[in-house]
Amino acid sequence: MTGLEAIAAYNGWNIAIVGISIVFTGLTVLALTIAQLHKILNFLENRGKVKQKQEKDMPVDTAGIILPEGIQESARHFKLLIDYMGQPFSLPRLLEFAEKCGLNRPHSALNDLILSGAIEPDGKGYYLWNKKYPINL
Amino acid sequence: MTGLEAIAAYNGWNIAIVGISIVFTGLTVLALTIAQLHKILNFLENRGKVKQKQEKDMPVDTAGIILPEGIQESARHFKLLIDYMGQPFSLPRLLEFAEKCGLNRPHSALNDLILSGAIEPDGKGYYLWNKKYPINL
Amino acid sequence: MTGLEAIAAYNGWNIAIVGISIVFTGLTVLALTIAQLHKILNFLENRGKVKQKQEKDMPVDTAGIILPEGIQESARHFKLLIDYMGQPFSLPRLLEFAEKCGLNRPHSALNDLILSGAIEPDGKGYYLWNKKYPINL
Amino acid sequence: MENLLELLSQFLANTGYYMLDYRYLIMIGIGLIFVYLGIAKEYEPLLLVPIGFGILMGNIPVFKGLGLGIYEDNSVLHYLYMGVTSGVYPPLIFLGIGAMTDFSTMLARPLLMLLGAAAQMGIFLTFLGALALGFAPNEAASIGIIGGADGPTAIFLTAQLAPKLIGPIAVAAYSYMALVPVIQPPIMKLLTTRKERLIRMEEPREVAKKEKIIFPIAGFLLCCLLAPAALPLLGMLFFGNLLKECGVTERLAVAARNSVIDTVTILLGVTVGASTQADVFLTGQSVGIFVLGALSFGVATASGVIFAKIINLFIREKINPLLGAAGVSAVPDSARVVQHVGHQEDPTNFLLMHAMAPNVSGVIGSAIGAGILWSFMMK
Amino acid sequence: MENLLELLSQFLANTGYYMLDYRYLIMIGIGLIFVYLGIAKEYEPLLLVPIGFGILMGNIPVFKGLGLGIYEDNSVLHYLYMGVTSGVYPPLIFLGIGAMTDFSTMLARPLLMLLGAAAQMGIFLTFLGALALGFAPNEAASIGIIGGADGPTAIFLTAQLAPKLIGPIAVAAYSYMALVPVIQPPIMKLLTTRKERLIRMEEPREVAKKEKIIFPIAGFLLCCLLAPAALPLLGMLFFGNLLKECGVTERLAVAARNSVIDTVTILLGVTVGASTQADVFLTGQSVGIFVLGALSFGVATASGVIFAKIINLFIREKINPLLGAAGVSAVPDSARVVQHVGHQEDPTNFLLMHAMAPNVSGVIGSAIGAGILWSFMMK
Amino acid sequence: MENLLELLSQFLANTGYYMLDYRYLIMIGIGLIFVYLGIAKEYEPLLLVPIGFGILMGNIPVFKGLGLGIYEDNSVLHYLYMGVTSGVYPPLIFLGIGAMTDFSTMLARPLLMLLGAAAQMGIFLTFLGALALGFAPNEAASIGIIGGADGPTAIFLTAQLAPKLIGPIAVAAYSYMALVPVIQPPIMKLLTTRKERLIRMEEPREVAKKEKIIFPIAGFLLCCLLAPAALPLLGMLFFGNLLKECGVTERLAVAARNSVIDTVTILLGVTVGASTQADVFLTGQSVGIFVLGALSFGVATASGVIFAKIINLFIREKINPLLGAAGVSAVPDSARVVQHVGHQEDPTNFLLMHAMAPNVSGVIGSAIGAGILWSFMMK
Ligand code: NA
Ligand code: NA
Ligand code: NA
Repeated sequence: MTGLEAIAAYNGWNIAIVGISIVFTGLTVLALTIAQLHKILNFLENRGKVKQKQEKDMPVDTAGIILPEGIQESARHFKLLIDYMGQPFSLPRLLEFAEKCGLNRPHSALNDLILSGAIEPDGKGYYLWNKKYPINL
Repeated sequence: MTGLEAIAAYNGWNIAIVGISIVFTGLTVLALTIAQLHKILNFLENRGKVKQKQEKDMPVDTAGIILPEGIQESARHFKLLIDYMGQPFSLPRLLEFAEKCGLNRPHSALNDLILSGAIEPDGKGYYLWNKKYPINL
Repeated sequence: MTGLEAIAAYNGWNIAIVGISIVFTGLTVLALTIAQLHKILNFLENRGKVKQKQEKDMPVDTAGIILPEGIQESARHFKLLIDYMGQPFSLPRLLEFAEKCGLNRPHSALNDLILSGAIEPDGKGYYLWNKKYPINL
Repeated sequence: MENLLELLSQFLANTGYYMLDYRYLIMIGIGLIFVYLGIAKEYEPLLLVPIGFGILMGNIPVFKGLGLGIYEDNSVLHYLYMGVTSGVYPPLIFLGIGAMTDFSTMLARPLLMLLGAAAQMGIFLTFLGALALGFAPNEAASIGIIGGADGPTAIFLTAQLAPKLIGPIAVAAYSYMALVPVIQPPIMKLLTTRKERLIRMEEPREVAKKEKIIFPIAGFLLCCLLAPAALPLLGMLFFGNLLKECGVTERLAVAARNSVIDTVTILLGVTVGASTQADVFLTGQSVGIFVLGALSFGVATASGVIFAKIINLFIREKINPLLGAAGVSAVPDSARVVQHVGHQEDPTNFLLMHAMAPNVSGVIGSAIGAGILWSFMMK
Repeated sequence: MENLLELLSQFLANTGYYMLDYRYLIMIGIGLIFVYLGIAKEYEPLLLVPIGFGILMGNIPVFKGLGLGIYEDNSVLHYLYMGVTSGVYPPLIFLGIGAMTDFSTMLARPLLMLLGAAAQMGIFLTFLGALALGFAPNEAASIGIIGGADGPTAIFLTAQLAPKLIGPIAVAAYSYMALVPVIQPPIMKLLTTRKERLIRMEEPREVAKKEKIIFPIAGFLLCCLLAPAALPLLGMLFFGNLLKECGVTERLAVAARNSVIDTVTILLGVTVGASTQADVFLTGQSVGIFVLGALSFGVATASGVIFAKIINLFIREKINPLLGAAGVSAVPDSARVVQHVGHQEDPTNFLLMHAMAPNVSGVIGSAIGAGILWSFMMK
Repeated sequence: MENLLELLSQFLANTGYYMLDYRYLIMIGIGLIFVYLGIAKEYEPLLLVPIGFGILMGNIPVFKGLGLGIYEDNSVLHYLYMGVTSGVYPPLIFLGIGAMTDFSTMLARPLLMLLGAAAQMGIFLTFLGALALGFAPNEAASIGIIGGADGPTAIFLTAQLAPKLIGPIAVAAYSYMALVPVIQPPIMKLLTTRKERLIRMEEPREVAKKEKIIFPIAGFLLCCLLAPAALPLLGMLFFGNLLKECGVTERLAVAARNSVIDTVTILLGVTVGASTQADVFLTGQSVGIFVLGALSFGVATASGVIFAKIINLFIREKINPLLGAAGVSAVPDSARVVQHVGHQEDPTNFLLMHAMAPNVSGVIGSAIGAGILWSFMMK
């Protein structure tokens, strides 16, 4: 069987019409959702920004505390690793990294950094680099 | 069954002789083909070189055009990426790269480079770095 | 069946007791072995150190021979690769690397280094960098 | 001595040289053309080179019984081909594509997604054409999907519906995808005026990280609830994209878009190529498939462009209708073609980024299309 | 025209939207929670994101027959799930874990290994609890292993003993592993005095390269001769570690801890997630499993801490009993929790490195435990 | 209480310690030697370490029924071993080898390829020897291929012809490959004069990029049309090389020569090692195989060297006959040995690069040899 006859016999026209309609429906619904999503997120974010702004207005106590000389070097190394891993980071992963990279005595170096406050817990089990210690890499 | 008797019974001698002969045949044919291939390619290339030489004799209009200051920086970045990808390169891949590498506003920077002629279409849908713009990286 | 009855019926108490005992046995045996291992290795190493020390006492004939100018550059390149591969290294692997890294004429450069003695066979088919040629990278 | 000659002649009778006939030579020629196009012309080299070499591997004439041919049960090629026939390779490729695709431009201007829907007309019209040429419905559906211009989708659907046609359909699909720079421009120019081709698009807005994270989840739920049969492909596509965008699973995304997709691309390419064994491939059906394939790319391109012009009737900030051609997917080649054609009219008009929106939505569209056809054929 | 509407309504009746019922919605909700916890809270993201998305994929309601659901013979998900049911994925993950784990701190102070043994009490008490709740012995053993706090081990044993429970057990195990920072601290504080929590540990000695090389070989022989059923897991763990430490197979170790483990993690996560299809997952059994799972983590933590205190009765240089909590494995989260709790009492006390010793020995301990349970159940 | 002791004694009776007998101890000893040679001596560590550890894993005595042993149907090792028995792993390794091999020196001086052919004499003479020792023809063919000095080829052919012998043949092949620096030098010195060993080779010409691209295609067609049974191995080898050389599929070549080959090397090594389970391995046959294997390496080396001397009778610019020894493949160890022996005579003679030519052609030669033997055995 060939030609229009075959198309009709196998319900071709209907399949094609229903098919393309569904493709359009699917992508249209997706497009509308995305457009709405954007607006909703914008709305939520604007509310968030107001809050953030208020926080930003608070004075930052001191910019650029200077680290004790002995750990300047290792601070620089660790900062590099942390930038690579992203923040907040987990200590064990940082140590693993540090060891892999062959840093000198990573354990105690890290200890120093925590003691000196350059690395701070974020309160949820992770750690952050204290922004008061700007390290120029 | 063991010994010469076994070898004879299983047609060993013939298999061994035919076998090693075919190995030799195979590698000999391959060796001859390679040797010929070299000559053929050399012949074709020499013809090509004559043409190229003629082209080379044409004066190159100017070596080292200077890019507008504003895009020097991004030119350097893109040149790096392009060297990495090899030429000719495809624009979408370059943009993808640029974004991944965190370049500033890759879209419009690339636009500038195309406008200024630093990146040129090769006529087949790909692009080339215009050699008149030597970037020292 | 539930409750203590089920536990008894399926021999639960015994399984639990035997189970946890074996876990403890396993890790205890492992812990003891590790502790012994450390001592044994320490003992062997101390014996080794005595020997090494004797060797160390022998005078090193000259520190820092200067390489002919022409191969200084390639020596630096190869040293980099060697440090990366670890010593002793195999020549084919080094050449492969060198080629991949796009070094200039790696074959003859390596030849020069061997001739000049900067790279020495270790007597077992592998090669070492002669420590008399300190390369500052 | 007699024995020796007998053994030798027996061996020679089993060499490929002896068994070679014109059909194998044709196929080896096709394989060489694929390899040539991939290497010298750089047309989709990551696909044409493996498929081309696979065609060579599948068309060395071999004696049956050892387990060498791809259609013999215990051959290595057969085992590797199982990833195709079981449908496993294409979703893994989609996983990798998801992990390397940036949907930003699409998210920035969702309207352009409709162009990716329109271009799927090619699928359904080709399906009708294949029915008209006398193909059975399941075969017709597989042929139609060539119009989706998406290799893994075509292979996936064909493996489900008409496994015997995997070779010709895959070869047709990849051939035309490679030829996109040849097929599309004349159609695009024919259907647009110079003025239309000069339309400039606004720079897309920046898309927030959160949008990018939520998109693959929402997109997955919406699409797969509508067309569940698209789940293996779209599920993996959106999953890969989530791994990429969420920011905390970078190492998984790296694996997906490197070792996974590259390994599967090698295996899929070489086995799909090898499945074109001359006796299976050189049939009248294959000719029909190639004719319909060319048609489908043409129809898809035209549909995209025309639909863009229709949209323009209703909106104020006009869309450059060339973008419609990017809806056929063939990522990123058809987007590149759009850029190229637009560039010819106005060297300062930069359409590429905008073309990525219909381009990637075309991938989603053809996966949905494949799902629909699959479910209709199984009734 | 009638026909058209019929086809359309037939299609609609097969969409996920139509077939969706409350059970699927619950599961989709759970999937979204997993994804949320993984991304926003960064709780074990490498596992929660794939499993969460897998839950979504497994709970799009699909019509039977096409081969879409994970429990249909010829579906893509089914093929990928074979790596779970055959038990192949977990050992490959252990290969990668071995190739990334540094056993130094454990080698430096082998005494701490016993804490990793003590925490396995959780396994066996939970086993008893499950029996008491009316689970069959093979199911009870699989539930018990949740207390091992080790995902691949739990999945491996369950695949061998009670394949139907893979979904709930895996979800329970990973949920509680993600919740380790919530579950453990109160128990740890309850069972220790402030003075104990302030105990400082000596810096561990340096471990020689040779020790690190010999350890995986000796460890393998000792553990697997004792509990041969732990061979698939421990064999691969120690093998991976040997590749890492021996210094001459670096490229194999790199492959094991990158492409192998990442690829398998993706596939394991997504298929284990998809195996939670609502009709299989939402049962009374699952509730029991979750209750017992919470219990097992509590028991394991308590056992570790108490055992540390018992050891302290016999030795002069006291161990900080918080370290006992790290014995439940859940690498490296429970070690992190120990550091965190210790840090709260004394910000200059740095317990993390010390906690790694019971942490990794806990992995070995639970693999041995799994081997023992397996062999007891097959009698 | 009685019950408890019973359970305990039952468990103890199933430990490896209890079931250990002298055969397992021998095998564990062999495994430790392999690991030692790999790590301490750096003899082919990428192979000896995985195989050695695999021998350990295969020779922990286990009780039947759980599915632990490699020869039990549902064990993890069995599933991973399928890549060996199906013949899939070796071609994948060849894919990676192709993607890392540089055929330049061979292309520069094709004459040296004949040395790679000559060294394959070892295969066929060993085949005769094995027949004479009473092995069946299919076994004899598998043993012969040890003389090819190419691990994957030997494993591939043995899996097709005599799967039971995979363990001993693989162990023999890799043992002797590791011992190449011990076996070859005396033979090389015995068969050459000092004058011959001092011959210097000309620097090879530079090879054009096009030659390198065309070579894998032409080489594939020529070799596989001649010996179709070599297709799985040579097809993948040349395919990998094309991916490497063509310049436009770099990411596929990277995948082939990194994650693919490394992953497969791990799995092949460990399962081939484990297949040496004591009861299967410690037989009279294995002794015969080891004797014949040593013989075959000797014959192969001698054939290569002598053939080089024969060639020298006909050409003006003499070949250094040491190069003949590199024809046994064992890439790159035998090439290194040539360099080493040449270097001993004249520290300024640098033969390594030249030795790579017969070395890589030896790989092609032994794959052809394997194809021939395979097709002869299936008659
Ligand atoms: Na499409
Ligand atoms: Na544990
Ligand atoms: Na060989």
